[in-house]
Amino acid sequence: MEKRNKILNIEGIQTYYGVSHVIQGLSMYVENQEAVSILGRNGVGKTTTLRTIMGLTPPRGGSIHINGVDTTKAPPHKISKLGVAYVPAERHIFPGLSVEENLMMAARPGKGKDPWTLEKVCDHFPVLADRTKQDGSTLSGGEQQMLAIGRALISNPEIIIMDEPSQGLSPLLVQMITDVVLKFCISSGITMLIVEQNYRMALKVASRHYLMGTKGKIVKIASTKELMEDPEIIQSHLSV
Amino acid sequence: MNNTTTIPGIKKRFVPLKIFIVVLVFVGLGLFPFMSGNRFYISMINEMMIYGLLAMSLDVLLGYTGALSFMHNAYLGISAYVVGLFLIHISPASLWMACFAGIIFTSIVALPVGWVQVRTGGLAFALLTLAFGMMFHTIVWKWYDVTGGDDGLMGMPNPDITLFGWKLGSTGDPLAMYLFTLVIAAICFFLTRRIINSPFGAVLEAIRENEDRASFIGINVRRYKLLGWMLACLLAGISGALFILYKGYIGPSTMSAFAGAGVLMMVLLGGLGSLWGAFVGAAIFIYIQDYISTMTEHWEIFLGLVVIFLVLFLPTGFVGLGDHLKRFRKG
Amino acid sequence: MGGTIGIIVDISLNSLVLSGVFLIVAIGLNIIYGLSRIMNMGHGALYAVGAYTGYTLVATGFNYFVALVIAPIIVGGIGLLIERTIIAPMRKRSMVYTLILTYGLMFFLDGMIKYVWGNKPCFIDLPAFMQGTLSILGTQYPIFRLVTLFLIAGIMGGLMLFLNKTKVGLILRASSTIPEMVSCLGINMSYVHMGAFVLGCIMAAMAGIIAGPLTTIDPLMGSEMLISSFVVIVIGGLGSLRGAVLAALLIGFVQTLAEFFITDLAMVIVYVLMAVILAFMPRGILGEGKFE
Amino acid sequence: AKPVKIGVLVPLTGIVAQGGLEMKYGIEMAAEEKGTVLGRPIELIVEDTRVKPPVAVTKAEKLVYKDDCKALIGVFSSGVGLALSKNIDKLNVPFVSTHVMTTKFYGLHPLVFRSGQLANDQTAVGNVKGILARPDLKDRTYYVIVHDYSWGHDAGERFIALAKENGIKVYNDTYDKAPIKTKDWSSYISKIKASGADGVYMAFITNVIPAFAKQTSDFGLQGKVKLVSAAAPGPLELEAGGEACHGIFGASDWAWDVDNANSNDWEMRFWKKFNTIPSDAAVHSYVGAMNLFNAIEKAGSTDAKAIADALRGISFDGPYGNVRISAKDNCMRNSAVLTETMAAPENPFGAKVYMKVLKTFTADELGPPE
Amino acid sequence: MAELLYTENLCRRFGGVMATNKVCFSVNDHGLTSIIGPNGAGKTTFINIVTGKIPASSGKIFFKGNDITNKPTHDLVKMGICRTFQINSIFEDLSVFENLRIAKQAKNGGSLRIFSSKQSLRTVTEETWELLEHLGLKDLAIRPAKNLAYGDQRVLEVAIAMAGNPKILFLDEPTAGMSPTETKHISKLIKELSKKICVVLVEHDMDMIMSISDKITVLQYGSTIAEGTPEEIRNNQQVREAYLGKEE
Ligand SMILES: Nc1ncnc2c1ncn2[C@@H]1O[C@H](COP(=O)(O)OP(=O)(O)OP(=O)(O)O)[C@@H](O)[C@H]1O
Ligand SMILES: Nc1ncnc2c1ncn2[C@@H]1O[C@H](COP(=O)(O)OP(=O)(O)OP(=O)(O)O)[C@@H](O)[C@H]1O
Ligand SMILES: [Mg+2]
Ligand SMILES: [Mg+2]
Repeated sequence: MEKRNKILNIEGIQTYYGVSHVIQGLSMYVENQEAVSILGRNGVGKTTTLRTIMGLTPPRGGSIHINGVDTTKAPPHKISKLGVAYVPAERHIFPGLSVEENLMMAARPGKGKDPWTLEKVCDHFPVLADRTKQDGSTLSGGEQQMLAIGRALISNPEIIIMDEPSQGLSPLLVQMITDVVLKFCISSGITMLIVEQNYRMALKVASRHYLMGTKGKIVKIASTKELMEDPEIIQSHLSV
Repeated sequence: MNNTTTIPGIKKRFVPLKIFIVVLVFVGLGLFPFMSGNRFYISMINEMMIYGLLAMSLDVLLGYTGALSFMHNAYLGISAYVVGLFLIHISPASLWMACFAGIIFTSIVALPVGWVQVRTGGLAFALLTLAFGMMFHTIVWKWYDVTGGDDGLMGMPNPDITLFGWKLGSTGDPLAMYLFTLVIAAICFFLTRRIINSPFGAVLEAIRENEDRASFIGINVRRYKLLGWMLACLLAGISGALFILYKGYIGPSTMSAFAGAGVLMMVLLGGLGSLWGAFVGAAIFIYIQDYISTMTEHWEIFLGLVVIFLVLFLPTGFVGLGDHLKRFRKG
Repeated sequence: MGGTIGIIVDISLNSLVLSGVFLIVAIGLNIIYGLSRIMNMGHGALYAVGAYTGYTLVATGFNYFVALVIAPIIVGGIGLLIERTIIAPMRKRSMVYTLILTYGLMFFLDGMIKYVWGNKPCFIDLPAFMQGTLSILGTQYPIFRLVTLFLIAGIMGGLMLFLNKTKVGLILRASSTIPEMVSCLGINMSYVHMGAFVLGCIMAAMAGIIAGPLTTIDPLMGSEMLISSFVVIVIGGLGSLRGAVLAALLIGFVQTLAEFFITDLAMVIVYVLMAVILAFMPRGILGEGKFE
Repeated sequence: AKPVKIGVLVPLTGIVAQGGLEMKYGIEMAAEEKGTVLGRPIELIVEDTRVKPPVAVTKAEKLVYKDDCKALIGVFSSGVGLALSKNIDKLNVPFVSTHVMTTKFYGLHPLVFRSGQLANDQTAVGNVKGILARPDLKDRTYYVIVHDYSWGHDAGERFIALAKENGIKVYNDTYDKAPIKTKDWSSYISKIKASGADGVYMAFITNVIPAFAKQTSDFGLQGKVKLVSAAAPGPLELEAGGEACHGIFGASDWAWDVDNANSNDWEMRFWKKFNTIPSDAAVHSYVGAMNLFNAIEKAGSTDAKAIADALRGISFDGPYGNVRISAKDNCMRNSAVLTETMAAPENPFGAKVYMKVLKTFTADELGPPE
Repeated sequence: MAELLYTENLCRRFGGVMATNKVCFSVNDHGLTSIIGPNGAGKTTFINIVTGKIPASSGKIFFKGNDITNKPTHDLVKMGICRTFQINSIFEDLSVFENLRIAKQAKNGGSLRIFSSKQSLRTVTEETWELLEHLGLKDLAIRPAKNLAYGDQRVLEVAIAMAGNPKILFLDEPTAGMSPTETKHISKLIKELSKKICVVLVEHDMDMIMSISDKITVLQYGSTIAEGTPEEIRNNQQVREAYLGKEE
């Protein structure tokens, strides 16, 4: 097994929206080819954490390193170029662009032997293959979610960060997306950081979990095994 | 103004101070002509008050219904024409009747554009108002027999300003006109303040915040937006009546689209969303424009620079420093 | 002189030329708006600057076609300067402020034009082959106006190719909707904004040089064109390029016809038409406009 | 001694800015040459009217109330002139308009004077007489097109009435009114082409005339359709238009081709001072200013009524020859010249196009009778 | 018992897609009816038509026996048909209190008073405080709505709809993006509400749906494919295939 290094390392970040101090000193890391989840109640700052990593709301304190590069103050497009792909909770499919165009926007040549291309994405998401010419914004919620994930994959990233990929999806689709995430991403060596409300899904996908309390404070770090064995951990740490 | 922190039962403590200052300014302005005899400054302040009133109505429009209009001065113009025509052709002495006619007529003329406004809104409407402004400008320009075309309306009589038998003076007398303008502007100011803090004002605010949601709490959005529009145009009508009584003249250039942008600039200079800021903005704008254009024939360069500078470095306007900004419109 | 057919040809060609100029100015405005959500009130002034720059180049001995290339580059440079210094800091601020800021820019540029070139109108001298008239179906039509038509068609064709066949077009359409996500895909939005503004300025300048020989170059040419192009992009639907093409044709034809047949009320007709269209099709003739 | 302040109201921005600048030059030149009145220096305070009546009124108030100007001079458009006249009671200073051409100025107000450019009635007389005297122009049919504002309407109406009286054919009795902003004249030119008229009577703001001429020439109409103008084309614009502007015919108050000692001398003084081709706007503003200064001198005080009384009937021997402000209606009786633009002979101003003087009218020929 | 609201063959077409296809749906004056179905089944579209956001292509809607098809939204709200949105739709810059106060005011009337103060509408103010208290939003009353955490915004979204004293309330995925704890809180609230008025709930959270619904309607491709109690739906083969998937 190759030596694992901290591909994403966050130390003591402080993030503000205007004057409100939302993340007060969060530290966490993700190792290479690891899948990590952040769990927490509404409004604790999970989305903000992802946005901070992505450079959308740069922190005022602390530091972020991606693959050893200091990205604390870097703008989103620089971070994206380091191989980070973002799947926002709102999905942010570009309206007016067809499914294919949405994918092409993000496409970037991959290094590995079997990089993600338009064909490969369509192979894995047959629903999208049927609709390449349809306006992305008229897709149903679940289809949009697949498109958002596909768009992240086609840029051949090293890290994917996902915000609530199961939100608003029917049970059938949640299963499907879990499968996709499990099968394709993890097996193809992409590192994942995922925020979820659907704990069942999070446990299936990730191996390590950060339980987040108010203001982005990490109240507990646990492995999937621990949480499986003792479901009370989540209860005790995440309810008021 | 700042409704977001209004809690019933808790009085806003700064209110008395604000009222005190406003009353002080009012009294100060009232005494001014008796202290300084220079008619130029009396005239200039008079103009500032009239444009202040116009800017305030635009502020209401922008801040409370989210309609950005480059043609607000057109309503000033229309009202001025009607008041003028009434005095010239119908009854040279009926000041109040003339003003009433002007204001009512303005509101009626405002209806069709308001109708378009509630259906488009936003930037599209803003750009449209430039063209609508040009349309009114062109019509007034073309309608030679009635408006006097580009010569403007001539031969305005100077009726007496009377109220319940008490006579202030003739509109031709700068001092009487000054005091008259001051009183009317003050009344409009307080009434407008009242209105925006009324349940009606709250509805407008809700619509500005989120039109969709507003209709889903049972508000007839288009109707209220139209009412807001009419209200603002009515205020513009009042300023128009004052304008012609004071200048004794109105011509199409007062109504041009680019003059309309000037009014918008007054609002922003003063600080969007604070009614009295509009008056400050008007005063500053009129003074700066007058000052710079006297200084150099290349005044456009300097006016442009001043505007750019102010927008870049004084984002909240002169009185809005530190105040949180009312957003023009939700994206 | 010229029968009915001649008149029809005259009117059609006049309309096309007018539409073409409207179109190029409006498209420039639309591109900036589409990408950056900035409505540039100074666009008309930049159009005038383009025309004047072209005039100066031709007057100092450059060929008209050389000027057609160089002047837009110069104006593009000016646009770059403007974007970096005053537009970029405004990006996060609400629309109304950029409107007023660029309104100030318009004043500034108009003033500068008068300072540099004076008040007197100028005319661009055309190369010999473009002078004179051509007889078409019984009417004499100026050759350069015909050349102008081809130029406009060429510019529009090139622009459409550029936008449709390159990723730039995709970025353009995407950025107008969710800029944040575009930057998350590794695209530097700051460059996109800059590029859009510069491209818009280049279009304005090109329109200026094309319109120069058609009309007079004077300090006021910009402000009138600005309002016409606003009418075009609003009727076409804000941000819609296809809509702008249709709207430009519509306005060009209506204005020309109205000037021909009911001279006195020509402009009133154009404005009323605009009001009627907008009242019933608030998103423009193609229904593609964006509300902001 | 304390200077006598004179308020100069001219448009320095907007469509007629060039004309406004030339007016300013003329007045400045007069003030400099006159030097002092009543033993006091003359101080000019210049304000930009932007050709907007309300702005002009505000500026006039500023000039009179704040700067204490004793008289107002200048003003380009009729609208501005009339708006000022409307307020002249309040302002209570004499106002000498040097460029307003509307006939409404005759006997308008005791404090309001017109001294300068030909009024519309005078131009029409000059043009009709000129056309009748030329066999190649007399039998043409004229298409009348004017700028859509009161001067244009007035000029169009007066020409049509007079032309009909004298048997000159007019194609359109309801003359075309083109918006002042018109830049692209192609629709109008197509209309002229379609009408079959072989003459155009145009009442355009002076600096637009060359643009119109150039565009008619583009459409191949130069020479075929004769352009007769109600106002003298701007000389700088004529230069810019070049050969396309040859052949514009019309009456105006002055052109540098006028050959008399006063005029020739004045031209050179102007050229040396401003290094720009002397225009009629500069001349009539110069004359108007001289009239005003002389009147102040004559009045012996800066009292408004005294100056006004002195202005009535005053005469000045300048580039025009001797001209006089009528005591009856406060308006000047002008002399005039009939000109046609063509390639210029060798000249000190380096002009390539000039207005060749074909004929000179005396003030009495143009009227109106006193 | 007469139905409070029912639809007759309600259809809505988007281009070539029948987003709502001959839906016949009815509810009584109280109780909790859920609508479930795969993504894109037309649930939101259905709500949009019934609440007047978009017009129906064909078909009719009756409320208390009256035809209300294609009536303007604000009239429907006045009749007592309120809704929440799948994506938060609140008055962001207004305080939580003002958000609810304005909704109350719109319901109670008095909006045309232009010369009196807002505070003069006594009952509106009082009822607003009651509602805030009831929903546990009292502490947040003066916070601008946009600064609330997502979960609280969802509660506010429901609260605004409730302020209109609805007779029938449509909730479009009220718990989407909510943590399990908050979901529990809000489902209790909904259940309570449904004892007094009619609630129509759209959700993907099966645990919640199955535990609180009185009746479930399943949509697919715009058409109703099943209707019944939670138990019946759970055992319906077609529904399992189309929506629920294999239970783990
Ligand atoms: N644009 C904003 N301006 C001000 N405050 C904000 C903004 N966005 C979020 N917040 C606040 O920041 C805090 C953290 O928000 P964030 O969206 O990161 O929470 P979250 O953990 O992702 O919650 P959820 O599970 O509801 O998505 C919340 O209290 C929220 O109110
Ligand atoms: N404005 C529109 N234009 C075109 N198609 C639309 C439009 N709105 C909805 N649709 C289509 O109608 C169908 C039903 O959409 P709807 O939003 O009602 O689904 P839903 O059941 O609410 O799904 P979800 O559970 O994902 O929210 C979808 O296929 C969608 O693409
Ligand atoms: Mg979140
Ligand atoms: Mg939905």
